[in-house]
Amino acid sequence: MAAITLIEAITQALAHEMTRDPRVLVLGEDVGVNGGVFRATAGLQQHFGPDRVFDTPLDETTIAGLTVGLASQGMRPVAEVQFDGFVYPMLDHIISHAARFRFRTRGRLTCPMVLRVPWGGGIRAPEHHSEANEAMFTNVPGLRVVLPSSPARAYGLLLAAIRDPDPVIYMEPKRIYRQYKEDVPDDGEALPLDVCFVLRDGTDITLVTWGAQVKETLEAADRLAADGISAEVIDVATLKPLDFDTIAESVARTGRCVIVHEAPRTAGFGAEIAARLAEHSMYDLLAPVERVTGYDTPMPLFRMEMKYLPSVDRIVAAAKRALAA
Amino acid sequence: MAAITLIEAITQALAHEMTRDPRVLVLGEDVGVNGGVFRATAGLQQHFGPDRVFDTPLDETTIAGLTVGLASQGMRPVAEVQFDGFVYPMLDHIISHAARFRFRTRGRLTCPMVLRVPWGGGIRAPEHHSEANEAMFTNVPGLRVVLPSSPARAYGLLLAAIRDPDPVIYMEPKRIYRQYKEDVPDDGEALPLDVCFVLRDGTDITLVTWGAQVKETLEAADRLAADGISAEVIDVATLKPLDFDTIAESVARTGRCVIVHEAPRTAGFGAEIAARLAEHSMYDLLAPVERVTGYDTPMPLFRMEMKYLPSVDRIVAAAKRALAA
Amino acid sequence: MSTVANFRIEYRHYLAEDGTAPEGSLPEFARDSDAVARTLVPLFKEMLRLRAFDTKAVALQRTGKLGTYASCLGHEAAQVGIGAAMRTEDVFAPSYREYGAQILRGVKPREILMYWGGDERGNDFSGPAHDYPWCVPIATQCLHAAGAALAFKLRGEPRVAVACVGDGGSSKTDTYAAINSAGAYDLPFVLCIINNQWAISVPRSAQTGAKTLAQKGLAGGLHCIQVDGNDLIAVLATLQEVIERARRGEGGSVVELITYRLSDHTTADDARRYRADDEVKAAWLREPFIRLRAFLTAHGVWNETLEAEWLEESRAWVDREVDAYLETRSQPLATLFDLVYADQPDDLARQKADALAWEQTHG
Amino acid sequence: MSTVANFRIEYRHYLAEDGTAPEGSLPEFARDSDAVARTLVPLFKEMLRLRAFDTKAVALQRTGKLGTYASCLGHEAAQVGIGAAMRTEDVFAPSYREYGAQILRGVKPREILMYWGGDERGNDFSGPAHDYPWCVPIATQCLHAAGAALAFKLRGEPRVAVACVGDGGSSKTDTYAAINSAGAYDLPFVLCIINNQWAISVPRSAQTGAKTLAQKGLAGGLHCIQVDGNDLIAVLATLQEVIERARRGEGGSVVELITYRLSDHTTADDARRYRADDEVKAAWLREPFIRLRAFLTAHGVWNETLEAEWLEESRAWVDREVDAYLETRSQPLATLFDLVYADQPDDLARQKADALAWEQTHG
Ligand SMILES: Cc1ncc(C[n+]2csc(CCOP(=O)(O)OP(=O)(O)O)c2C)c(N)n1
Ligand SMILES: Cc1ncc(C[n+]2csc(CCOP(=O)(O)OP(=O)(O)O)c2C)c(N)n1
Ligand SMILES: [Mg+2]
Ligand SMILES: [Mg+2]
Repeated sequence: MAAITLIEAITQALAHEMTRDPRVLVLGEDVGVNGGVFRATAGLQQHFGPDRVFDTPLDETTIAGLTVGLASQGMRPVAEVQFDGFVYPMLDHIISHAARFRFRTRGRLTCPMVLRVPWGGGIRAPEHHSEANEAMFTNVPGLRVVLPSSPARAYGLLLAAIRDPDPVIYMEPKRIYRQYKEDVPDDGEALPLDVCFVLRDGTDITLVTWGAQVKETLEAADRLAADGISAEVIDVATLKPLDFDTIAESVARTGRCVIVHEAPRTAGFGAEIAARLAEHSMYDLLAPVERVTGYDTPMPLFRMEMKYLPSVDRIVAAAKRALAA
Repeated sequence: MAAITLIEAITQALAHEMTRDPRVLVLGEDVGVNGGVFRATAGLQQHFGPDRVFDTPLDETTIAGLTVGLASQGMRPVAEVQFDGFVYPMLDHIISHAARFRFRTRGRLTCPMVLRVPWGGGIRAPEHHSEANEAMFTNVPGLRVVLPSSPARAYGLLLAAIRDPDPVIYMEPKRIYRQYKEDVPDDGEALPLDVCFVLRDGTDITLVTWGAQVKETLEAADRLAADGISAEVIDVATLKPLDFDTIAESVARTGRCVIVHEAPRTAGFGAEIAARLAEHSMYDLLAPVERVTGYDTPMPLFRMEMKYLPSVDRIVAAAKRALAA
Repeated sequence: MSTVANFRIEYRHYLAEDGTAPEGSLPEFARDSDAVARTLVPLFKEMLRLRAFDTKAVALQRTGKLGTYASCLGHEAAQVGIGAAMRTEDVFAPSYREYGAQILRGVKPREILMYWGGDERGNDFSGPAHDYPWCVPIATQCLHAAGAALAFKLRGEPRVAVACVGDGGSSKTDTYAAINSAGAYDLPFVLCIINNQWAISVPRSAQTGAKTLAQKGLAGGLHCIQVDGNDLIAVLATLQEVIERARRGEGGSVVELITYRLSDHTTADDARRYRADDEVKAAWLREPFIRLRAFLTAHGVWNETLEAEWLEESRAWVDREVDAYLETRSQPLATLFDLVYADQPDDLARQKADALAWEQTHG
Repeated sequence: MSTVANFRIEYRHYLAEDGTAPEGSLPEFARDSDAVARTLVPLFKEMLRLRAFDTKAVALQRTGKLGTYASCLGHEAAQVGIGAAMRTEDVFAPSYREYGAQILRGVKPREILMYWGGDERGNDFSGPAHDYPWCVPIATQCLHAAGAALAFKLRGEPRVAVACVGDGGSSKTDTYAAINSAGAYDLPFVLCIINNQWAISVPRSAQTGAKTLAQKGLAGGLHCIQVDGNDLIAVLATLQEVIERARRGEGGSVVELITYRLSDHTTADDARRYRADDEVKAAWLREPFIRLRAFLTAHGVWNETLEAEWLEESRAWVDREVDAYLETRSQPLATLFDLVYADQPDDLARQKADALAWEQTHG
């Protein structure tokens, strides 16, 4: 078993499920012969044929609507949108239909689909290619929203997403697509879609994050450790439904919490976590909750993007503020 | 001066601005001869002519895209989307363009537009006609999001929205369109787009809400008063940018806060307010923050909708929990 | 300059307003009295009971027993013709108005009433389990039908997906997306554009500069045809043709059915605000019953007695359905939570528990 | 059956691949050597320096001095023809590739490089202040152009809005929305569909079942025409015609310009993965320079010496622009905050203050 990157783990999961379940289809722009602009679907069309893996006309409304149609008629489509910034024309079909078919028809028609969304900034991409827009999905009942941060979690969570009987928005932190490799056995073992992962145990402070920021947050924990501070690091992984219990349990022990995400701060998903702390963990908190986030500005073009994204320094500083409070 | 309803105040504001500024246009489905399905634009086409007030083809993408085009070429379009549930096809043009023209072009092209969105439930309407989807706009930098709750505020805030040099999402609580009348002088006085309104002073607890729930929240305050509890009621009115200072100042005095909104709880805009309290008001809070909200389910068809919406009883109960903590 | 493409849009109709039809040109099912009795009489009866139902539904709304309701007055031939041309295994994706086609496919009036009465169970109807529910966001159903057609094609199933959209809906981008993908993938897909001249208050002429709505299909390379939607014979013949064409794998079609919305847009609308009485009066002369009744009567397969009997039966049928609707109790609150996900998330389970406890104590 | 509508799509071209053109049929500006020298030589020179710039931009990306870049290799005649047919007061809404038209309108190469170099100031360009910036979300620019055209019409200004979209982009719903609204409101709007045969890896044939992309305009009742996009004379003549037609208030048009993307999609793409070398080789024979150079040479208004001199000038021009680009310092961090709203909200002002303070202490 060779070690693989996060994006290779996605390809592996797609191939695994396509082999296991003939209803699984892959569709999107350039996913066929070209294997996807990020190569997530590389080789799949050759292997499974153009009836299982196919390009769509260039229209995201089309992709979303066809996917809803396919899913509601017994297929298990996995649609790719090419970049995060192009997901908006899909929202109507996702919110008004995919998320509601089960509810609307009292279970008669359902929508077991996955939307794969290469997500986030930091790769010096053109405009609209670097958006951290996960929050808008998290207010939509009927959806699941997943954001893996390692090859193994990408594999296990994508299997789970494809097998889930309801629509799943599966966002892929493209900045860490090829960041490092790890052994990911192709064993078909799905990971649960409703738990946070504690990546590092700690006793002094809880750092909560997801996606590409897991990297910076773990580095921040290292830096804090060098100063004798023991930070627990939680990868939320599934934003909706939120496993708040794991976070609450950690904060009950540490009394301090820093939430890190790259989306704009106001009404980012960090707000929901902070809100639940304010509701359920008030008596545990020894210091105000801190958020280290993108600013309430558009993601700038790439010359300035690293100033926009949360840095290790900013996370460490926030943690120290919380510890000093 | 006759007393007018909230929707009449909207018509009055539109007519006022159209008279004052020849660049102001009104467009949308059925806004012309028909005067809008809610009659918000009643009489405007007759008065200002079909070049100022006109119907669009039936396509929300079209409305949004044309509006961006008009606004960026020197007009001041006020677009109507017929119901909250039909706003999703507009999001791409709003998020990718309207909210970014100024930023993208370094101020060369701007997008002074208003999108009017009849908003929320409680009128026994068909499916997709009762959505409280304000939260998704609040994570989008470059937008302003306004939600008036009285005839006078509807008038003053709409004037401000039309005059604002940036895009404004103006959501109208349709349940209270005709709830009551008040004197609204047609004096052209705009209200500020960045303040919360304290509707009732109180000392024991702060109730924070917006839109149609202002009604229930004020009633809850009455009920609490009957029990000797003094509740301060804040109408957020402008969600983005949020005037958190007014809320923080109140909570600093009362120590307790209940946030009320009809949108689904998770990642609703109440989360942002609770998050800021967790960040900035932790030492002021004497009790955990409470949220009284819609559930994390789709808005049901109308036979069940009143069970979905926050009720006076639920607000009073939450306040009493906070007071007992 | 050279010409690289040529297109022609045909208009199809048989029945004149007085019920006569040109000799010889009629499709087989309308050629002799036997065929007419076998095929058209049952469909005329469907149209009649559809109107009985529709009239009752409007009355229920007026007396507060139903929510907003979208009448199908005037659309009966179009709807019944579409329904009659489809097979059970085909998929139907209606807008919010196509009760005629749906009832033929097994949907019960009580289910229609439940939907407009604010109860989701109306969508869990007795029609084919694969059919789509009523669709409020205009034209989105077109793409679901295209996706269904794609599923059929990928699985090699000889099934066709049929969607309905209005003249207003033909402006919606989803309609174009469905047309374009049907052409790109060569799908067994039929789009019926029900051109009833109005989209609430906006007339057909304001929706588009296109001369016909049928030609919208040219943008995706589909077969395009316009038909008199008040002429059951033309509707049925055309729909049978394009559906079987699609079933044979010969490609998708756009059919524009020209009819008229004789009612208000919905019970929440007042059409007198925006359209002239004269126009409506003229439309009543072209509506679908008069000419078909005359045609059937001329064939000797229909008469006033039969109609009176059938109307009585229809009213009884409607009454039974209305009673069933009115007797339906509300769904239990638990269903608000239980049908969001197959596997209920923990935090939703907690919201449910809270809500049920609250209901117990506060009613 | 009766025919209710007939449509014909014409294809226009003049220059054969060897630079000859049928006698007599040529537009006035290409009829005699004087006219050719006056009109076409300057545009050929534009094409040449455009290619010099494009080549350099790709090289800058390869050496890490530019971000992802979308080359315009092969599109020169189409772009320059469009730019030349427009007036300054018209509005141009490009996709991300139409540098040729933009440079004619005053945009500087340094600004193009700034944009692809990750600096928003590229969009605050020296072209007309009312022109739209590069547009990444495919086809959305078409609707902005339609909205601009609507503004012109409402204000009674004799201005035209011209948008460009690709063959891939012609599938996008926004394109249809623009076409339909241009027809519905009868707008001074021209949509150029730049059909370069590929949308990244997806060939034209997979985008749609429509025989031509020009016919997309029929869905909105627009005037539709197909043109050889590698033939500057055909492009210019057609664009002048449809733009002036629109200016006279006679309605909008869809022009399909047939060309070929000779480059990779962008510098981030490797087209060898999905298209055959032979196809690309064949396309190089049809590219726009060869035939126009032969035509101009035959007219005696161009030769190798002139070309060599002009290429040298062009390279110097490009070098000056590249230097200016490379010397541009980053925007100050404050601009991240200052250009979001005209009136900066308090909480954003606080974020700005924090960020600036942080930058001061942490660099
Ligand atoms: C996306 C969307 N926008 C607006 C509406 C509100 N609306 C409901 S029906 C209607 C008019 C539809 O007209 P048409 O398509 O001609 O169908 P008809 O009602 O005439 O059958 C409108 C604007 C909607 N339901 N969905
Ligand atoms: C809405 C949207 N979806 C996807 C993309 C990614 N993308 C960029 S260019 C492109 C292909 C465009 O092809 P075409 O319209 O033919 O234009 P060309 O690049 O050939 O000029 C795609 C899919 C995008 N920019 N916007
Ligand atoms: Mg209609
Ligand atoms: Mg192309």
